[in-house]
Amino acid sequence: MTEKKPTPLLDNLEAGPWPSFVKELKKSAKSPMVQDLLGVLERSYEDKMGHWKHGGLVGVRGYGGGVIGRYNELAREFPDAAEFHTVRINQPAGWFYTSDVIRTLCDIWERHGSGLTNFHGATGDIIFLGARTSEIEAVFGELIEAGFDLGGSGSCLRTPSCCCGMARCEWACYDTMALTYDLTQTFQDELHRPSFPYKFKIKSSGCPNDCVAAIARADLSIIGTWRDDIQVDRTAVTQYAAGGQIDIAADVVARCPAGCMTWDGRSIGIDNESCVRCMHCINAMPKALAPGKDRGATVLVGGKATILGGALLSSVLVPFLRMEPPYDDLKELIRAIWDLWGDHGKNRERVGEFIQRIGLGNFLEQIGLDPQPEMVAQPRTNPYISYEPKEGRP
Amino acid sequence: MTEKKPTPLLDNLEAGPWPSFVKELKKSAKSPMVQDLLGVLERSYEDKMGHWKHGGLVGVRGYGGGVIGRYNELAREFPDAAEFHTVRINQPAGWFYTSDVIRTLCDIWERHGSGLTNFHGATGDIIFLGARTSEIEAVFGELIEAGFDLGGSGSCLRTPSCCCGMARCEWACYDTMALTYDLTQTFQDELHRPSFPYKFKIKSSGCPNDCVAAIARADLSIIGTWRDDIQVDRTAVTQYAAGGQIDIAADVVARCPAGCMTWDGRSIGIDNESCVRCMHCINAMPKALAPGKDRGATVLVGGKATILGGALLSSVLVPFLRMEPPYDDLKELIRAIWDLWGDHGKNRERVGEFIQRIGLGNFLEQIGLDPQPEMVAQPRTNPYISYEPKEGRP
Amino acid sequence: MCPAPAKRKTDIGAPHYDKFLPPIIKRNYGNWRHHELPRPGVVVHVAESGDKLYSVRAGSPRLLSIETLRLFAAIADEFSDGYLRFTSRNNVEFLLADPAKVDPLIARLKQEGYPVGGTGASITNIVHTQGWVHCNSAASDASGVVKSVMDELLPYFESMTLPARLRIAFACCLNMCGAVHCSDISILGMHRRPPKINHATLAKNCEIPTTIASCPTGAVRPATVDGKPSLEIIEEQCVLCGNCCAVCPSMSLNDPGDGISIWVGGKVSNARREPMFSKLAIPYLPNNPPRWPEVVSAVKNLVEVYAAHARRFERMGEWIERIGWPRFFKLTGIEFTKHHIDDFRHAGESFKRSVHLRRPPA
Amino acid sequence: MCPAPAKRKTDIGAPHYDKFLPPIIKRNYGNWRHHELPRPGVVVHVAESGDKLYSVRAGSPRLLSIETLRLFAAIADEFSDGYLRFTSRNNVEFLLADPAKVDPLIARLKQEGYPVGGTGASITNIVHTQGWVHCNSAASDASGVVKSVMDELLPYFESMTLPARLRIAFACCLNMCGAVHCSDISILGMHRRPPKINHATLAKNCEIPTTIASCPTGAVRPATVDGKPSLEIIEEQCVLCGNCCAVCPSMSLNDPGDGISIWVGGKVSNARREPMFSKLAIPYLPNNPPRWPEVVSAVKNLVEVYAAHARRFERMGEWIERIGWPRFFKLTGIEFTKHHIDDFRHAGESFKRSVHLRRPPA
Ligand code: SRM
Ligand code: SRM
Ligand code: SRM
Ligand code: SRM
Ligand code: SF4
Ligand code: SF4
Ligand code: SF4
Ligand code: SF4
Ligand code: SF4
Ligand code: SF4
Ligand code: SF4
Ligand code: SF4
Repeated sequence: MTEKKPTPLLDNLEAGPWPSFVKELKKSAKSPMVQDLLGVLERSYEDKMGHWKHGGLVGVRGYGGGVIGRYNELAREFPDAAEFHTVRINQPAGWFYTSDVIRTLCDIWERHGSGLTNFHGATGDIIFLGARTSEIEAVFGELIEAGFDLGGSGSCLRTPSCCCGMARCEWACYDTMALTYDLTQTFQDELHRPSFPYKFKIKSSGCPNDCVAAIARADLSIIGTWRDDIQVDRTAVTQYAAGGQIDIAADVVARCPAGCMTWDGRSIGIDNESCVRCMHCINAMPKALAPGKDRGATVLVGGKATILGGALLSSVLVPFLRMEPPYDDLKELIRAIWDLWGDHGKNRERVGEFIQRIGLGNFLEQIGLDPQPEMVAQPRTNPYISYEPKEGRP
Repeated sequence: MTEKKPTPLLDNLEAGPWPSFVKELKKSAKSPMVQDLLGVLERSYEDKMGHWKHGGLVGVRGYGGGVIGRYNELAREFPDAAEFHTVRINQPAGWFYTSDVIRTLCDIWERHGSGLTNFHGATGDIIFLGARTSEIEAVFGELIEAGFDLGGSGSCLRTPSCCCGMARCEWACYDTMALTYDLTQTFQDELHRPSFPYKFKIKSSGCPNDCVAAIARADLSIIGTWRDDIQVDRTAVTQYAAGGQIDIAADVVARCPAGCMTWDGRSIGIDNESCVRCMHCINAMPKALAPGKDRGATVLVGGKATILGGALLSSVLVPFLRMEPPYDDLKELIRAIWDLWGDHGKNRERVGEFIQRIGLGNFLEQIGLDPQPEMVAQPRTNPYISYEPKEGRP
Repeated sequence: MCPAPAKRKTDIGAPHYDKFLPPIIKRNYGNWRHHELPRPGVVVHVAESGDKLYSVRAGSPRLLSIETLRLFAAIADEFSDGYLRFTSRNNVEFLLADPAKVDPLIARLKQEGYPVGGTGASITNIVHTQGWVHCNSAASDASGVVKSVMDELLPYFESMTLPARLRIAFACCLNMCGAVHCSDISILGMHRRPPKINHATLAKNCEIPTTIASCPTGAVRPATVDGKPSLEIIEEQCVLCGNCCAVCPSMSLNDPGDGISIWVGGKVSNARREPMFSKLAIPYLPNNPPRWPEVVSAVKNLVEVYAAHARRFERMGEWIERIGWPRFFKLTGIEFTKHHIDDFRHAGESFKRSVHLRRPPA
Repeated sequence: MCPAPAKRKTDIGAPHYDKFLPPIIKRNYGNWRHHELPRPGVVVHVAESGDKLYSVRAGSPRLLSIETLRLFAAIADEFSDGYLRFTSRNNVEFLLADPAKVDPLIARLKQEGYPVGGTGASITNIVHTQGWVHCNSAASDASGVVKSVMDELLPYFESMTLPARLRIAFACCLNMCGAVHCSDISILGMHRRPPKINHATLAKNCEIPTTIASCPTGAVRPATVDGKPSLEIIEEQCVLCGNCCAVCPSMSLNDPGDGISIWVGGKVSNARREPMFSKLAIPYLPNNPPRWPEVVSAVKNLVEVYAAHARRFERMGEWIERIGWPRFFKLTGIEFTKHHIDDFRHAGESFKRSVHLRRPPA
């Protein structure tokens, strides 16, 4: 460990009401790794530039993913931060813990790493931040003993994640946590051994509120919905009207995106044929309205951030799928996607980009789904129809 | 002329209540050209295929555009339809005529062509359909004598066209016909001598109803609008409310795209700050509402049909421009666009595609306009900002 | 020195419209107050001055013989002091100052076979193109299809009972001469086989590099045929745009298997909804001259379903947006296929990127 | 024969969540009736059975030392029978069956420095990424910016008085680890100079053809530097995406001129408006550690203008759509520049293709 250097810029961030990450670093600074990390970071604050190097290959025997190698440019000055690898760990579905299991994880990480964590990474993993190469196998061994396993990285499936769903939420249209646990266990091999053209993420939300932001960042988004009519508790509607906390006409009816609600001052009318199942009215009046009883999920595909062709929101693949264990239909669909994309996807081409390249129509044909109008916002506007050669014969 | 052949398929189209083009052909069939045209067309109806060949170079001395060469594949069988060129003629702005001038045009065309016309072509020209190469100069000479001149074709400016505007319509926010006449006269050279990378079309509508469909098919669309408040005649509103022919709440207020109208059963409220000047409420209640008094036009650029990169609607270039003769600002803008596109446009690249290729921001910079938020539906969503090199220096 | 040649008269442009305006228009130019639609085909414009102009609109096939033009001129002389005009959709209009002449004029027009209508919430004239009558590129006949469709839809031309105006356009190839890409209903000629090449003439009349460069998908490749330089088409890559045929006279898309596609829900006006493109409804119907029965009944079905379900002032596209595309396909009985899903440049922009679904299918 | 080696234990996945659920959740799993938000940071879920679950939410910096994790565990032991969870936005939640413990728990959390809030119409935790703390690609520091912004916005975390919930996200480079592209306010680290190349190491550690192929705009070209094979960047073509740096360890975008851009109006939920991307508000603000005052005040301004003008339940993007972008720029005082106009692949889709303009500028 290098001697403790002053960190005046960082110290400034200990003040203020929001919990301070600098305090967190200092709490862990008995670890020489973190002490040097403070030095590296202070330097970045001074020269307004990062000092980490491109990742190297670091990992666990038999696994291709789960550890991100991270080395520092200032290794000479801060040798204890020279290696600062990340270990990604499958979180329990819904991010529920007991104090005991938290302590178990802390103990492992105290023995073998910096003591710094992320609860959680943006994908949803438990993140241990700052391991030396030499400690990786030990961390892994102890995690396995404690019942935990590594998450994904590189061209792997990433740990599926989900909202807390039925554990706590009245709107969950299917059991997001049961599904996420099942998928995580079923696809361990794909999670640990890179076999795809690029990363693949699965996220599950229990209803269209999408509290896990699946639609924006998952290659496969499973979002709960219903087919039948919204459940209405007329007594509760009256209470809302009387309560005055909400202006039913202005805040609910006028904001319905389908324009399918009516309100005559006493009772609410919903044209359920036109309702687009957006959740707004239910959100606004949770005691009076609830999703229907004929429940399942919409499966969407292809969400991702900007790199490389621009960001994509997930798009509808299966308008409605009933979500019951063992989820065979869903798993079959996932495997069909992986097979096709695995065979024909280019290196670093996310599945959403792949679909755009080969055409959604062709993609559907290959994975064996029928085209449905629910899959598009609108049919094509350009006339470059690719008739099959046989169609062109008179 | 070949002998008159039977045309049973075409004859079928003489029946029925809509005026028949076959009757028109037959009315002109004293011309041997049209007699053979009937034969050619009947053949197309038999074998379900066109029989015209790719155009050839036909024209008038000193002009590069205005005549479309057209030859027939079945020349051996139908020699009088072997050459069947089109003459495009600048229409008077607004397509107003007297019976005399119509007769003058008919006489010219009887002397020198097939006697078939289009009133009008899709761009707006008067079309003489079916001239032999040998007659072209004579047609031109007589047209000029009658005060008419050729329209555009090829990589020319095309004859500007416009709605009838102030001649007959209460909503015209500027004088479309005066402008169109002026532009047609000002840009005679560009109309007649191909000097652009591809065609260029200008269309002018007096208000956002856009009765000349400019936004969909003009490289430069000039669409009337206003800045101040919609004029409301309260008495007439009351009459509409009483008349019962229109349901003000459902048909007007609820259909306002800006959601900026109110109706309490007696008087109409308009939040003119939010009004998007769509015309709907005015259209629905023409006696009660009218565009404001501070009038001018929005200038849009880049509309076109499908070929090649897909269709484009015109997009806002100048949010508001006062439209008064001699229209110097507008002409300067047009010339700036032509200069830039002329220098840097690719062959067969419409100006809308050119702008997309070089970037609207760069385009504005080059023609000397400031970026304004009215030009976009929304700011960029992708983060690939092209900072200027100087901006990248700390 | 020879005398300078008499300068050739050119570049005179269009005659000034002023010459052709009736006195009532000159008097009230820019000073109109409002208008009324007293009956189909008649628009009355009331000026600030109190003057009233009666415009009577009649359907025209657009492809006009000079005989018919002379007839229109004669009718104008008789009823409207010789003043007439054509509309942006190729109807003919007679401009009357005298209301007493309106009914006789209408009677006369009908008697001559020119229906009066096309105003307000009607189906007006179909904007269209050349077709087999005159264009080398045509995948169908414009005039024949338009005539067949309008014969069937005439009642909608002669009345104003639709939810809103309904605009139909026809184009005979993807060049789409007209606003076919933005119409309530678009009828579009479609080629379906890649260009055929006349190898015998190609080397003579065709610039090979330009033609290769013209293809947006790189489907045109150089080739040697019978020892002569020529071109070949990679069929799977061809999107049938016709651009190569536009630059090379030895290539043509014309084929007896050509036909027609139907598009819906476009609009141009800014009224209510912003302008929008037409969307694919039916990818292919056969060319079946002289009456194109499949096309006629497809269009009629669309009009009838729309008329039965849309609300007042709701254009075709606005109605479909309200009910959603799945329901549109159900109500019209049209099959949704792979072809309906865009696969060109911005295809991804048309995918459904939300779970806003009306009653999802089971 | 050697004995088979003891099989290594692998691929066990995640522990079953069941082990970590409090009894009240197990009892009522899937049978919740509704919820209430009695005060900021507390969500009460009422089960069909009548049971009530109290979730108390506290802000967390996400970058946690094991000391803090142990503190949370101890607090859970004291107040919630040892049960706790983390949210999808990295807040920590304690799950109580006993309402009497809610107030003491809140007091304790505040005393330890963890504010309670983030529920309902509030600003909850900022989702963020690694920044200079750990990532090679970072154009700014995640934790420092988040801390600076949240110090300022704390009142909005601890109350529920905004028109709707407002979500802020931070990412330190265009990879956008998080839902930064769909947030009400996004703070995004921006590199501004094309990659710098370490020519000395490139030949050793970098696959030249892969790196060339990685560039979406073809800006990476082969070059020979000091006699060794290397690469060069055509600066004008570079869109600063960083993809080449992701595949080649000898290239880096890091530069003291890096900074931050601000984006607005994205959302993820399907409530009312469909999900949408964030749009550019401010193209560049400098990295000014440790407190990034320019960024803090820009974000605060956005929040305040939104809070003052939006209607109830109107997310940032919905509000802007209602008032229009021109007014957004006017109200916030942000300058509209060339950079705001898209110029990437689908740029044309963002142009204003109608005359639907609110009071046009003079
Ligand atoms: C740790 C984490 C950020 C965090 O602070 O939480 C992270 C960190 C990195 N991400 Fe990420 N990504 C993380 C979630 C995401 C997300 C969000 C998500 O998964 O929900 C995204 C956006 C969604 C998406 O996948 O599109 C994301 C989009 C990327 C991308 C761009 C991918 C794309 O196709 O657009 C890259 C670039 C790459 O893979 O080369 C990337 C690459 C990286 C790398 C590996 C940078 C690199 O090239 O070496 C970062 C390692 C940082 C380090 O050394 O600590 N990361 N990355 C997140 C993973 C934690 C976890 O496992 O729970
Ligand atoms: C005559 C006319 C159709 C009609 O029946 O009215 C017409 C006829 C032709 N058009 Fe057109 N276009 C006509 C208006 C249009 C319009 C509508 C308009 O101008 O408002 C369009 C769509 C708007 C636009 O410009 O985008 C149009 C888009 C095209 C295109 C595609 C251009 C594009 O950039 O998308 C081509 C292809 C080309 O130029 O090679 C084309 C090419 C042609 C050619 C010259 C075909 C060719 O390649 O040789 C046609 C000659 C037909 C013939 O022999 O009679 N025509 N063309 C119209 C001109 C009459 C006039 O001058 O008044
Ligand atoms: C005569 C003509 C202009 C011209 O210079 O030739 C014209 C004339 C009038 N139009 Fe138009 N429009 C004319 C083509 C158009 C077009 C262009 C087109 O169809 O190609 C449009 C855009 C169509 C589109 O959106 O696809 C058009 C969209 C309108 C609208 C907006 C309708 C809407 O709700 O979308 C109005 C307003 C209304 O009627 O409520 C309008 C209103 C009018 C008024 C009432 C304006 C006025 O006060 O004089 C005129 C009589 C309308 C009628 O027929 O009921 N006019 N009008 C054109 C007649 C074409 C024809 O023969 O049928
Ligand atoms: C705990 C959490 C799920 C989890 O498994 O961790 C959660 C829980 C709830 N969400 Fe959520 N949401 C959570 C992240 C999200 C996200 C994802 C995100 O922000 O990254 C979204 C999408 C945000 C977006 O659109 O950008 C989200 C959009 C909603 C909405 C829709 C709001 C809207 O009008 O757009 C609701 C409905 C409502 O509250 O009216 C909702 C409602 C709820 C309810 C009321 C559901 C319920 O009955 O239990 C929960 C308490 C809400 C509260 O905090 O007021 N939740 N919620 C997440 C808490 C994050 C945090 O710490 O602050
Ligand atoms: S996504 Fe729906 S089911 Fe899941 S926590 Fe959010 S509101 Fe509840
Ligand atoms: S769920 Fe949404 S679309 Fe359906 S009725 Fe409620 S607010 Fe309207
Ligand atoms: S565009 Fe406007 S001004 Fe011109 S005719 Fe149509 S309604 Fe009248
Ligand atoms: S013009 Fe259009 S936007 Fe303006 S008030 Fe009338 S209906 Fe509303
Ligand atoms: S649409 Fe095509 S076929 Fe028809 S006239 Fe235009 S270019 Fe010719
Ligand atoms: S028709 Fe179009 S896509 Fe096909 S070969 Fe010709 S240019 Fe290429
Ligand atoms: S956003 Fe970029 S810099 Fe930040 S963690 Fe992700 S990859 Fe690294
Ligand atoms: S940063 Fe992106 S655009 Fe620039 S050179 Fe690298 S790969 Fe190409």
